[in-house]
Amino acid sequence: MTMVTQLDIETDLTFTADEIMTIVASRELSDGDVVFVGIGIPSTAANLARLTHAPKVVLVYESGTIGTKPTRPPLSIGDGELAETADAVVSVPEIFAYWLQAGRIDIGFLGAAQLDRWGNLNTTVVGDYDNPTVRLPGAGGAPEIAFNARKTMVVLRQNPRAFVDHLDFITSVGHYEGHDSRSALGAAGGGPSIVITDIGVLRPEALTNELVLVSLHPGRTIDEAVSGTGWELRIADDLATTAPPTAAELATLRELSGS
Amino acid sequence: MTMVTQLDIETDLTFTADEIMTIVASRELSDGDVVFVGIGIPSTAANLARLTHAPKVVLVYESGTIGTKPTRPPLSIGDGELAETADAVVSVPEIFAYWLQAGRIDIGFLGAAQLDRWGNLNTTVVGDYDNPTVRLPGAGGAPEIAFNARKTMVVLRQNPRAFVDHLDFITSVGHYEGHDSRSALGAAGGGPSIVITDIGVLRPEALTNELVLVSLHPGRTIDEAVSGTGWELRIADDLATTAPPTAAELATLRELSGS
Amino acid sequence: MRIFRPSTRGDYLMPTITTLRDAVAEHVHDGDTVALEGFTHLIPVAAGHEIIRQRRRDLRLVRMTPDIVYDQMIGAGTASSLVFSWGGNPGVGSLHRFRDAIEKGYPHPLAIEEHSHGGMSVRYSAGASGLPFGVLRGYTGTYLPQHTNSISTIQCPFTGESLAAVSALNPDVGIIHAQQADRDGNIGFWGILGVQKEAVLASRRSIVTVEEVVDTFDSRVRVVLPSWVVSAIAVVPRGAHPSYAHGYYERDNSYYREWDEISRDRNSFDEWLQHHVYDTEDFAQHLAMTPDLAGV
Amino acid sequence: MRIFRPSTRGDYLMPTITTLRDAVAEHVHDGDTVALEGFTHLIPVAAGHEIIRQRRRDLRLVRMTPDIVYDQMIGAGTASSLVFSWGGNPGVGSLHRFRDAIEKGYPHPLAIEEHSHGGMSVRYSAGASGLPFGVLRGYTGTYLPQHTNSISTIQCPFTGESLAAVSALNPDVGIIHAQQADRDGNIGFWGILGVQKEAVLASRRSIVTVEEVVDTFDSRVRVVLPSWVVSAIAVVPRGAHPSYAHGYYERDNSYYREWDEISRDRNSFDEWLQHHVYDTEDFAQHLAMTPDLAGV
Repeated sequence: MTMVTQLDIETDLTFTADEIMTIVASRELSDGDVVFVGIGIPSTAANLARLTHAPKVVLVYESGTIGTKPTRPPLSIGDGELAETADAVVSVPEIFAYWLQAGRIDIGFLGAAQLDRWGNLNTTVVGDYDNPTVRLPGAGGAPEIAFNARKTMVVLRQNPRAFVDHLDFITSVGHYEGHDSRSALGAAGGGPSIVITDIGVLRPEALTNELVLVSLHPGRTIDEAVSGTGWELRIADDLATTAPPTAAELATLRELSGS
Repeated sequence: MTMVTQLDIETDLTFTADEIMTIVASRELSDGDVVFVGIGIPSTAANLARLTHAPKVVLVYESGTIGTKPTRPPLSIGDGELAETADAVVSVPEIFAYWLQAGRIDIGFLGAAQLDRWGNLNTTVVGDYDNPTVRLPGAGGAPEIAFNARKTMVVLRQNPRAFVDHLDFITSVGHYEGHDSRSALGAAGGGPSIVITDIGVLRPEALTNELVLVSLHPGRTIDEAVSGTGWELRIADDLATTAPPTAAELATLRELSGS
Repeated sequence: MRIFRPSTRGDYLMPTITTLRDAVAEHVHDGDTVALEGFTHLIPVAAGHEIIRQRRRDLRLVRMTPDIVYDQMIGAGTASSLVFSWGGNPGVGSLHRFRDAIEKGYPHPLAIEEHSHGGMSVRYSAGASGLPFGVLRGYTGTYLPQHTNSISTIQCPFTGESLAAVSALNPDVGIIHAQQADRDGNIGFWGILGVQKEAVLASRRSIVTVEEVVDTFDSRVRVVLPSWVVSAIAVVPRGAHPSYAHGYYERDNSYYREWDEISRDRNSFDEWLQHHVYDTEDFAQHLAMTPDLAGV
Repeated sequence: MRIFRPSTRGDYLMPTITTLRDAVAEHVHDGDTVALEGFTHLIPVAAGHEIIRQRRRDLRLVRMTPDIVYDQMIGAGTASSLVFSWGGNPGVGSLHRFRDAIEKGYPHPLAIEEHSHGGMSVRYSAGASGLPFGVLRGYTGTYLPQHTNSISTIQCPFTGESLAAVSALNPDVGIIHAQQADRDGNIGFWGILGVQKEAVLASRRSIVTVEEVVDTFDSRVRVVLPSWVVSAIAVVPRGAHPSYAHGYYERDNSYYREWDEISRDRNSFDEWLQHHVYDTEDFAQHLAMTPDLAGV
């Protein structure tokens, strides 16, 4: 046991952007949370939480696997490993109707190509819809996750192409036009509660629901955050520094990722 | 083999009312017909057809069992035997939505407490709805079977309490008010194509869709049919006599019924 | 915001594996809308008896196919209303306590909200989906919409076609019986599936009685309800008697026939009620009085 | 009257167990609406190749998750429109032929009808149910309704709440891949189930490719489609490659990565198309060119 502790202490505590984003995201999850996850950082973060501080987090994938406990990172949302280790496997119509839409998901975990200051997401198109500059993959399950999960988490690298002042297309609704405009739409869930980037963490401000910078990752600066944002980014008065990854977090993540 | 034939010939060819109703009903079913059956005579008749002239008739029960091949008469629509011998078992919401409502049922097989000249059925109440003389079990799956099956068959003993001039309650729509009134309601299926009683057989007349007596069972009379009917029963010009049960039909039915 | 789940989250929650007595005491309250579902198979009869034993009142009972256990609950005076689509003693005939309540208001009047099976199953599905209504082809031309407020019509916004709409069902408590729970509190059942998954998922709270708790589900299990959608689990062997549990025991057909005699008369019903429910501690004591239970 | 079934009945009908070539020749016609479904698992890739090989044109392709096989079909010019909710190379990135068609109109313009997964799955369910539309909570606030005619709104007749409505999907042909058919022509599959049952039941005709024909289904089978809802069955081992068939073979992840290179350039795509589809007799010949297929 002493050996293991010693090995942990000797883990290289430098980390990549993906690693800090994944670790910060995993910390947001608690035992008993039911999390609707997509592939990539959301899936890795949810599994990291499950293998560290939140063994009873419940993972749901849109492929219809409920309560999955993969032993390796799934390669796609429909990986066979997800079905093998699930408590239940249901059809795609059922996962959207009986599970997501019914309000059984605590946390929806989303990525995007673009995001605005209200946490609205674009995964459809850059430029004109009928004559696009870049055609993106489209909505997938994100609009319903964004609409119906009790809250959502967004993971996205912070740069001016992604953090834009105006979205060409709203694929998934965040806090819409700010203030109470989201609930006025009839959205069931509460919308984005956190946006985790490679630079820091943003959260919606009380009342306005505008995303403000509340934390910087170790070594990152306000200037980097501001220049990475296409709107006039506001900074929280009590701006924090993100707790650095622990040796245990990094070791588990690297084992999970096979890196 | 000679022995068996001889035994068949020696079968008692007298028959009960239930037996003639069941046998006549079974003759209406053909290989490949998909039949939605309830318990009682419908179930026995469908299985009789399957064990005699129509081995490829497909039996569907509202309990969600599709393609059942019971080896004994099921005791209820949810008998375990139905699930054990089914090609597929689905939920009750699915059997009604994906199978019945979608138009996948050729023949819906119904009983009732009361029927009128248009083949509308009452299984809800005799007397006033809020102050009933006799409270009947209610609709069950019959309204949707009557509405959505490509055609329906009704099996019902013919007497003035059952064959009434006016229904206190329409639970399941037959030819509604006659003529084209059924299709004007938006009903998907074609409605009752035959009513089989202990006295004879009624079918809807072309154009008017009024039920008329088209066949008398052996030994029964027009007078019995008329006095068993609460409206002025019309008799087909070419009134036929029902072919009597064959020895093979009776033997198979009695083996199936355990009688 | 519609959250159909045992409680708000945050803390990790697993269903309590408890006694049926405690489960009913905690989760079924006077005045609740309660659905005990089971489509001829896996009927939660033990749970119905426990509700009678605890003398719940003014319940709004929901079930597609109210049969013997609902006859018992209605006769015992637990219910002030019934939402249903077919009420009878399957293969035998009428439900005499149900008819006595509707026809004569005994032991007190029973309001009814009457549907078809198709309509009820759509209502449960809509409830389980967090939608306020569901759509089907039906009801047109029948007299049901004249008597039932939860039936309406709706136009397809694409074709203009008129269809039936029914309001969603969201019971306060959904109660089912299943073959198995595993040690994590997941529920597994197989055979005829009925509308049990929807009944649990449409309800705010849920109680599941099971034949047994197992380390690993039987390979025949077809529906799994994860632990976190269930409020309480109670182990009640033969808890679906006189209905059956596929793979455990068969339907007790003689009980269905005998019920016709017992229930036909108010006095013989009251005697049965006293002897089999009020004077017993639990369902096992009632079963012990029932001779010749058929094994599998 | 909506009858979603291979043909009118009367005569007994069982699906033909035939070759994929004959199945596509008989059931897929120029101009048809065709859905090849498979949610990362059991994708009917062989059937897609056969449609290309037979040079079908002007298809309206439908799929929740168009990925490599749709990139191939679009790049080969079979499609004039696409109904979808997410188009990408999962885990890798863009679909280059799909983007080339939408962004540059190559090989010819591709009209799109774009939804979310929730909307598409409701559309299939409505189609399988014989309803003209379905209802969900979603789309509000997004720009999708501005561009997609098959999205509308509807008011709940009970609560007045406004919800999204989507029109039903009823393809001319639904095509899926399954693990097994039995000798009666019933279809069985397991693992991640996707929307394949709905795709078959919503379609007027259907083709199912299977890994093998068995005497008795594997005990893991979870969905059974009875023979009489299937038009044609073809045995195509590894017919879902590069996706996977649970219990038979795993996902060929290197193929997904390599496709990014092949498809990025019009010429290298055309070479692939000629060599792997037009110059081959069937999918087995294409597979034979693919080294190192991972076994299970």
